[in-house]
Amino acid sequence: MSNAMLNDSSAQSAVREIQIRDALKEAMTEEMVRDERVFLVGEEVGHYNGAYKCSKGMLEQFGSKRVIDAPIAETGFAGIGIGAAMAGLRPIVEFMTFNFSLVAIDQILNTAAKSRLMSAGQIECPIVFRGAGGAAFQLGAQHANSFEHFYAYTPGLIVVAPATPYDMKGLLKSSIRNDNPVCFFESELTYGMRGPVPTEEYLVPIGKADIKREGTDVTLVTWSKNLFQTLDAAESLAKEGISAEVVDLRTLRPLDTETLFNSVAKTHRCVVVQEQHQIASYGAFLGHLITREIFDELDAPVGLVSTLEAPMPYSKALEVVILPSVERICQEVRAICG
Amino acid sequence: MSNAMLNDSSAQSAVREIQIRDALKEAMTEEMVRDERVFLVGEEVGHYNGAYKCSKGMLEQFGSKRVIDAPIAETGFAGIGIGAAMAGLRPIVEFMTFNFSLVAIDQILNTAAKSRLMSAGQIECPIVFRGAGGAAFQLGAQHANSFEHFYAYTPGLIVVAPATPYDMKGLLKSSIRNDNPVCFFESELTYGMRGPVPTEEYLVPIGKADIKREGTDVTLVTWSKNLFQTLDAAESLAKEGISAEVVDLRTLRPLDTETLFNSVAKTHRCVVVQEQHQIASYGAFLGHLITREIFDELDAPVGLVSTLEAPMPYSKALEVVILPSVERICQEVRAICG
Amino acid sequence: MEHEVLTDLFAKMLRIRRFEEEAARLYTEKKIGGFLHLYIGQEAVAVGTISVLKDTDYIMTGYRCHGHYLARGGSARAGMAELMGKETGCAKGRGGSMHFFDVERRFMGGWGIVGGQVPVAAGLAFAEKYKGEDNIAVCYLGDGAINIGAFHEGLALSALWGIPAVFIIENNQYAMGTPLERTASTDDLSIRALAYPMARETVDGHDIYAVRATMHAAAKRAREQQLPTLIEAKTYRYRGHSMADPGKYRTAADVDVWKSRDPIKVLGETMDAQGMKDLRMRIENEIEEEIQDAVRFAEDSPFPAPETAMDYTYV
Amino acid sequence: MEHEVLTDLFAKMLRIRRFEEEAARLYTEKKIGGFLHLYIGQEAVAVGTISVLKDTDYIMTGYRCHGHYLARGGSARAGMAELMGKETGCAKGRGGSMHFFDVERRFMGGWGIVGGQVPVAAGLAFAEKYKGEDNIAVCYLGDGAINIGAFHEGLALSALWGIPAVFIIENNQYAMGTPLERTASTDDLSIRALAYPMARETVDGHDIYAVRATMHAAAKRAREQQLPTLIEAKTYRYRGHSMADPGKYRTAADVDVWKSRDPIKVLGETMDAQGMKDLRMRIENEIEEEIQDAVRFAEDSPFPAPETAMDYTYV
Ligand SMILES: Cc1ncc(C[n+]2csc(CCOP(=O)(O)OP(=O)(O)O)c2C)c(N)n1
Ligand SMILES: Cc1ncc(C[n+]2csc(CCOP(=O)(O)OP(=O)(O)O)c2C)c(N)n1
Ligand SMILES: [Mg+2]
Ligand SMILES: [Mg+2]
Repeated sequence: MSNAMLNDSSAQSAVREIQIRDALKEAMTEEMVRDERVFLVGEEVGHYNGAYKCSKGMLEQFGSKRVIDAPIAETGFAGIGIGAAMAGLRPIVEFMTFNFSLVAIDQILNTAAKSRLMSAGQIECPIVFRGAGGAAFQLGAQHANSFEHFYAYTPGLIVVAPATPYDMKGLLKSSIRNDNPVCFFESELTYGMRGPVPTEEYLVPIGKADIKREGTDVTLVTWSKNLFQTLDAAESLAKEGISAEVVDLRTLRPLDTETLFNSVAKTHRCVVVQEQHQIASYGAFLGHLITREIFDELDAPVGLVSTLEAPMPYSKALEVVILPSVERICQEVRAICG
Repeated sequence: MSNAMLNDSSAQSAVREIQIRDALKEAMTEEMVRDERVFLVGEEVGHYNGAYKCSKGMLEQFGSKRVIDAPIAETGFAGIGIGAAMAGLRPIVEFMTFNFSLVAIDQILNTAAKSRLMSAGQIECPIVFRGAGGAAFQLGAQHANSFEHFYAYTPGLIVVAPATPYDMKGLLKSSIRNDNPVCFFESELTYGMRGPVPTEEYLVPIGKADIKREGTDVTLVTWSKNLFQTLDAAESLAKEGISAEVVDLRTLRPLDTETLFNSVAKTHRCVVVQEQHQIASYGAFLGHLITREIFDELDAPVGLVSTLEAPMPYSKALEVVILPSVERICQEVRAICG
Repeated sequence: MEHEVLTDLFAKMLRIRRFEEEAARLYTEKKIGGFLHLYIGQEAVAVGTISVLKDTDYIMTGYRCHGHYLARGGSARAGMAELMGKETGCAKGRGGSMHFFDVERRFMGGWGIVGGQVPVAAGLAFAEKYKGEDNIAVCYLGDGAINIGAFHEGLALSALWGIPAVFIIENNQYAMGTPLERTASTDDLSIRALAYPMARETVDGHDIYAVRATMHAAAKRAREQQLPTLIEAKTYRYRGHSMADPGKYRTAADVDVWKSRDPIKVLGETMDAQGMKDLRMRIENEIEEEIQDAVRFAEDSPFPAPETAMDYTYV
Repeated sequence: MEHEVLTDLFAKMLRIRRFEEEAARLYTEKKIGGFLHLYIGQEAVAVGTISVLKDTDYIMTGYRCHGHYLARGGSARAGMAELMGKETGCAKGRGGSMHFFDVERRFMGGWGIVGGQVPVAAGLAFAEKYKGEDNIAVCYLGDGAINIGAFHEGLALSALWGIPAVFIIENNQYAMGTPLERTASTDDLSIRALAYPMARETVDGHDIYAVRATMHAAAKRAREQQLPTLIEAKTYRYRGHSMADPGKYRTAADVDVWKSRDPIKVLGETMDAQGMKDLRMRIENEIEEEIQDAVRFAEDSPFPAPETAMDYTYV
């Protein structure tokens, strides 16, 4: 995973290496200090310091008025967050993981996302829904869902899915300051991952992709933790003489088509890497969009590496088969470049 | 809409013209007569004869044991249906519209779809979730959702979205007999639409697309009620000298790639028409898949006509702008064929 | 004073009644599209409850929202224009009949997913408590909404967190074509509150004075003790579920039982008996003028420009 | 007779205890992956309730499911193999610790979305009533599950439709790191049943005879009167929420209070007092052998073949 760090375009002076969970905590803490209206609600966020320790110490610092342990009632506390946002607060609603956002998804898609248009701008809903998306190790079928595309599909929502500690902090701060409802995706497997983060305050803008590795032969497009296996794939492809550029989208909605198209227009080949099934996925949409918009730039169809079309089995012997892998990425790149 | 009927490849002898609501009722009634284990549950399906009169007279015929009026508790009655299916029954769960399936979607994606794999085949879940999807006239933002792709994304589910009375009846019967969980999409706007349906019993197989109009210059791919505007578009394109073939997918999962690819391989051009937003949509997936699999057959990128990227405004002056139209279909076809 | 209250309540209820009777007419003339759910028969609930609230209290309800909007003082012109999908509507034609908004008056809308507004309304009250304001939120829902998860979660969290909200079940006896006995396993809907440490009340929704008294007490509990209340107001809708519903599931006689106690009729008679007949007739005329003006205003108003179809999607 | 029951209950509880102690050890040795939620401390609830059921009654629970699976007679070998993700597991390695299945014994799984199993279990009971069978369904859930919508909807419909189901809240005092007082606004969880026409019971989950009596009565109500019951069994988990949880939110002393009344210890002592010490020791040895054999079996079993990764997705 060191690649990610080496290639983190954002790495700069006065930096420390911190874990993603701490980058997230710093983002929330700084914004809560800055703005009284910001508060955090979710299961285990307070006394337990967060199921993944992303809010460690925040209860002590801000008290139970602003760091609120919620019962298991996602529709209830998501809905309360939405109402609070409509009334002028700026809630951060943590889903222990986005697997559990499904029992609250009606509130997010039908209330938060639509409230501004339905009221012709009378209502604003500045709220952040955050938590981990995707699979971890052997959590079984119900705890390995990727749902970021359900949210990215929905007009009215902003969807952010960063990978590195630097991007996590900078984008979470921007999300909290954004006046639209934002779904912010993290990854269980990378909360402990370290990377350079400046000591001074900074923001990463929503809607800007980032080139995490320069290359000339093929553009690899990805987001979230899959960035790291994609960078590893780029590394091994380099040994085969294939120079891969890696575009980290960071934001899924709005999509930074400029950075994406420029890269593909340069390499003329593209492979999307996603931890999603293929049908009606975000990656398939990218494949279509690139083809539709810059067809003449393409020397080959856009490749796609996805989760296989089955619910996630528990056994590690099967999980590795279902999930995208460095090897499958390399195969698809060879197929596209061959 | 007469096109649809004229070109209904299935039109045959001994037929009557009946409404879609009656085609659906016949399908459910025949299957309930045939199999004691089949029952219907949903809001207003009994005494009220269905919000859209799709179950007219069924309560009288089968009694309240098998035609069950449910309170407004979609998670509750969808979950009960799933449990009943696991215990050997074959429920038909009606959502008044699929807009309201969102409050029950966790049960469908996390329980019904995954139960067989999680139990390694010990559990089967033969259940049909049916109801109307998509927009009607001026129902506002919360009643105009298209969610068929959320279900089509999910391994373990079958997703059916027919357009004509003939296909509705034949596919609903096949869905009820299928041993997997099936999501069956209808359309509020076409329940009253008439078309030829044989008097004798018949089935339409799941997973087979149907060419509703033959053509040579471009393949128009669609499903559900958008078939009719697509056929109208094909008609007016014909006047411009563009011969469009219209592929009605009828089933979204599993996808009939053979029929689809053969048609595109013949016309070398393709435009997908969908009542969905673009990002992470089913139509964008089709665009990607066709390009990835038969790139060399394409003389142009796959076109896509979608719902615009905004929640549905109520005013008719705006609704027509947001939804796909014959004119927008023709424009996209001209762009692709130009 | 007592006279003023009486007059005011009569006028507010009649205004809603006439607004919707005109809306029904315009719907049959196809000048209004989509679903149209009339509040006719239930006016005493919205008018009675809202009449004892502070201007800074929040109100949220379901799709049967015209009555609450008007009772809160929403403009008849903007309401009628909204029904016709005009740019001058209370949601600039974006919301429609089910989704009226008047955020300036803290009327936070009409919402379409049954029960979905319950936790959201609790969130409005949560915010006021967070800010240290002594405003409350009032949430209206139908008898059909008591079985859905969002209702339970909203109430459970309101009780747990001491949220200053009042939840009012407008039990109009039917959820679409479904009479209560087929959906609620009890005819006392307020028992749903027994599952939580929360107050509960049942009130005759046709008795506007009783409605006011009940709401006053509940608002006080919420405001001063952060104790939420679940109120069941027993009422009746005279029309079908929506304009599309002929209401075959009940007889005219069933409806007449309630019409005979119609709160507008009752208050009108009281005014006459108290020698305010002239005042009553003047009020009726004023309201008639306001409604007819609203219809003309709506008809003369422009539709939103096509190029604005996607406006208001994002800030 | 009484002796046989005592012995049987003791053996079944000890079997669960030892199975999970071994599982914990194997987890620390990384032979088991994912989440591992131990039932240790709650054995009397699963064993007591299931011991009075018919073989044809259905059972469904949450992700803390080993105890119910074993109490129902599930194979220790298949259970241990499942934990290791082996082809010989009770779900062929597809389910894992949270998703045990033994459909032949009508153990319908281990489910992972809190409260999600409630309506589904009601559906199992619904089906038996539909078929005219006199089987019931028993659904287990945690104290953390009483605030979620699926719980409410499942109970509301069960009460309304007279579904022969029994819902058992295993109140082990914590939802992950959250003690009850922060999530339930009451310490009597059975009051949730007051919202519906439904029976309710509270029982000491460490008193296996009381558990049996309560379950027996509830099963009878469900079987004979189609009247569902909500039972709160007050119990305790000795270990953390899962192997990942050190359980810092409570002291060893807190745990010892419950351990001092440990049902396995209590029944073991009773056996000794009743002169069945030899029998007890024989049982302990037999169970030890069964568990060690299960571990060997699991370790020697093959992993599923990679090419079968997508099997069982569709019929
Ligand atoms: C979750 C959900 N399911 C179904 C519907 C469709 N629906 C709209 S109104 C209605 C009946 C509601 O009745 P009630 O709550 O009593 O309110 P009323 O119409 O009587 O005011 C139904 C089933 C919906 N809007 N939302
Ligand atoms: C809907 C949902 N939200 C959150 C979670 C994450 N989660 C898993 S177990 C758990 C605590 C449940 O506690 P309880 O119901 O008391 O059961 P116990 O673990 O004590 O047996 C939580 C929050 C989940 N699985 N499902
Ligand atoms: Mg009602
Ligand atoms: Mg617990």
